[in-house]
Amino acid sequence: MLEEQLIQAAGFRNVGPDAAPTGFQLRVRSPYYRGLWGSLIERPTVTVDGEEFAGDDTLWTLPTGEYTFAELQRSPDARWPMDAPAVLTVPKPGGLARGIHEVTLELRLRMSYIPEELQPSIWTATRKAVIVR
Amino acid sequence: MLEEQLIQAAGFRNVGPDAAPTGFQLRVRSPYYRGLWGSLIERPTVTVDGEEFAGDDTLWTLPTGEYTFAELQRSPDARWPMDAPAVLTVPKPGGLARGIHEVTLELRLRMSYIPEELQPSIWTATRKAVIVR
Amino acid sequence: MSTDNLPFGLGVSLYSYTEDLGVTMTVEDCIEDVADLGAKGLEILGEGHIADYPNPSTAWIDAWFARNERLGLTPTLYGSWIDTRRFPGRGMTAAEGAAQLALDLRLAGRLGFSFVRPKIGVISGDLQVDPIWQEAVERNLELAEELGIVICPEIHWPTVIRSPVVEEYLEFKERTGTSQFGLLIDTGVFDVQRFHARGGSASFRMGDGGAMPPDVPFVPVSDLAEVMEHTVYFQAKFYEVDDDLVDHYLPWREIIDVVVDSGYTGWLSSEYEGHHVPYRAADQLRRQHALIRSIAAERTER
Amino acid sequence: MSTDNLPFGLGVSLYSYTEDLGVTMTVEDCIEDVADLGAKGLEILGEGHIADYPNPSTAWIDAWFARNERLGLTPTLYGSWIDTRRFPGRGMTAAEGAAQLALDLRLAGRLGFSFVRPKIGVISGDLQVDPIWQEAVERNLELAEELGIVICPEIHWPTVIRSPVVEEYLEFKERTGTSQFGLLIDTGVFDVQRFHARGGSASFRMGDGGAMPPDVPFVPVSDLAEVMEHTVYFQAKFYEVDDDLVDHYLPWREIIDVVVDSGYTGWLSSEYEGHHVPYRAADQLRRQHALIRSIAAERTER
Ligand SMILES: [Mn+2]
Ligand SMILES: [Mn+2]
Repeated sequence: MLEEQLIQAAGFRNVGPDAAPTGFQLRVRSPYYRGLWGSLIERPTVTVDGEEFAGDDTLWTLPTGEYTFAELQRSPDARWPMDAPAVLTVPKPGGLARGIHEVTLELRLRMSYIPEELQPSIWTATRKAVIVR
Repeated sequence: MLEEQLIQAAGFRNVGPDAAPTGFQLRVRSPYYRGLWGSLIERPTVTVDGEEFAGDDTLWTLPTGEYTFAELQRSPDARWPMDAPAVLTVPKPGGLARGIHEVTLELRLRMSYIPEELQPSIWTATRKAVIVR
Repeated sequence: MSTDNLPFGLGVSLYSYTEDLGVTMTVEDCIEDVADLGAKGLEILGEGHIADYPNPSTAWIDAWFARNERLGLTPTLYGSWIDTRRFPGRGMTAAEGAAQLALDLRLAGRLGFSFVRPKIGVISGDLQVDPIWQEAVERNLELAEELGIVICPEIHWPTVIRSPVVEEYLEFKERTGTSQFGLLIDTGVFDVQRFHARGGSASFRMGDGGAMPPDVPFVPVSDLAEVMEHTVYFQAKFYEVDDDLVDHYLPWREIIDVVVDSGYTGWLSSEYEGHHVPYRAADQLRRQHALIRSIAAERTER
Repeated sequence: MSTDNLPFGLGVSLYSYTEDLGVTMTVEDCIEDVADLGAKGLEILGEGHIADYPNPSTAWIDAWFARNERLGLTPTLYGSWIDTRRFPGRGMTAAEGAAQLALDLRLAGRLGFSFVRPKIGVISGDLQVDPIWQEAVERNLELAEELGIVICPEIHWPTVIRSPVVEEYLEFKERTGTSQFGLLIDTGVFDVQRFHARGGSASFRMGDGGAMPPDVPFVPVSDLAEVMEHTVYFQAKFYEVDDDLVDHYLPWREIIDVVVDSGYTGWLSSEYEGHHVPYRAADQLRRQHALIRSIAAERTER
């Protein structure tokens, strides 16, 4: 099962070589009540301890594959199902320090059945998450 | 998965012939942090809308079998594991009326590693539960 | 008692369990709960509840049928989407819309469903549906007939019964003369007061532009009588039944009177949409079904 | 960073996830979480976490090994019970106690564990253990040796390090001369202030007689140095690490100093026992491991 809050405790970690991390990852539960085509995902904003990371550079790992944001937009078959977390990989040379960080995610999904002026749908979630190692 | 509260929404129902129910059942999650031998279970008290039902007459359905309270006490191998609910069948001619009932369970388990004068361990749980049909 | 002597079928949509799904319950747990609470009809969202949609494994499909058989559940409606904004920078063609609907119809047919609800994209603030819908549906009427499926768009507040959208649907039905098309009424249109849902795992807003959703009045139940002949399915949307088994938001006695008096014998499929709190759906669904069964029993007695 | 250059092994007991287990997480989910947070050692409760205890299926056992292999986890300690009150109306014989312990040793051995902690029944208000324990353990020393398992009763508050119970254990060890027996220290004995846990799915009381648990003072960490030579395992009991990565209840720097200075290279296995709230264990375990790793890193640097 996934954790109730969107940003999961599991999966928050640095990536890249131990001596020189290239960024960090976070695992996100879908807030939506169905799975959806990856091209309906819009740019997310990830903020860690006040530092904002633009969605263009965020890599998406979904059960169907790994995608840059541009690839996700163009994909004919990428899917984010309800029962699998998306892994967002955010570039940040050096990674994050060991300890507790305040992480905020603005997740944006485009829905076809809601008037355009009320879109995208935006979920904002914040949690304290731990870099253990 | 089981519901967090001990008395589950699922499994609360009348038993016996539709025209003349003989009692009702409730499904209970174990509050303990391990599975245990059935003979370590002591008499429970079930109360519905103020009416108290004595534990001697309550039938226990566990993954290992069905037991009267006396059988449970004598059983060499009955077990209540953490991951399966116990079903308690309580005799009550006519059953319970359709609608919402206040159900209270006092569950008693005997622990060997706690001084006798502090035993049994007693968990009390109350919920509103629904007889649907 | 536990015989199902109701004038209609009583079902549950797995949408009800949204706050629990993947968090405290698996899809399988939800289906078990639907059976445990005594419902006979099982509604799902194709994109929500089918593992590896749109290509479930044969093992998943076998388990689906075996479980429904064991639990005495009948697949009712399969909710689908025609995501007209799926391609950034351009709209969806009618052919693409038809292909999406065909995919879902085939999958629904394979799983034994009798109804498919395509949720169609809109093109205006007053919720006019994308004009590709007519061709997308029309191209699939033959397939729907082969599969024994009725396609039924959902009348969901703020779209109401007396609306241009419903007129468009009824004109389509008349023009094509098809019996594979009808209306799905979501009972949320009959709210007697607005419910303000609490909870949820994140704060939510619709867009950054500060636009406000349309303010549409709710609908008298008498409007329902006018479209009963075209209505093939009900989503029994509800929010809260209180500790005295009273629903302060939906006029169930009135709704059931119109439904049963019209001779409707189809499904009422519960859609819980109250506070976004785990475990609340299972309890509230039981309350709503106890309430609906009580009302049906009153009608029988009078 | 992600290399594990610690002077001891860092593990997690699945007991930590008690509020989640069966409710928001399966046993498998918990084990995945232990690996995700970077621990290498996996502790379980035999009666809590083995499906169909005491007879797990071979499929369960195969999956256990395959998962641990995939996740890089080493089985550490298997918690067992000698339930001396199991037979209503009479005590347990030493033979019955030995049989229970043998059952758990065999199962622990089959699953690759190196330590078994039997929790032994008590016979008095001051927690004197049932005298059958000596024979029950002694009869199993040979089996433990065959299986490569060390049997280690747990020193758990309100039993403290300087106590008749610990003396009894150390006399047993000396008398038998066995190397299959040692002490497990639960760090809860070193609490610097009491933690009052909130939450839980039911109200709880111990007995109807109004008896009060013994009021025993906590233990200075200096007492630990005296028994380090007999200590084979630590349960790193904790309650709360705050948002500044500070534990106000347990003196981790002092504990780790004694542990590492003594030359101990065994396991520290985390036991979260704070507020009884789902999801809290996963977060708190990460905080505690970050704290312990920080302290170990400070020691390396100084
Ligand atoms: Mn609906
Ligand atoms: Mn312990």
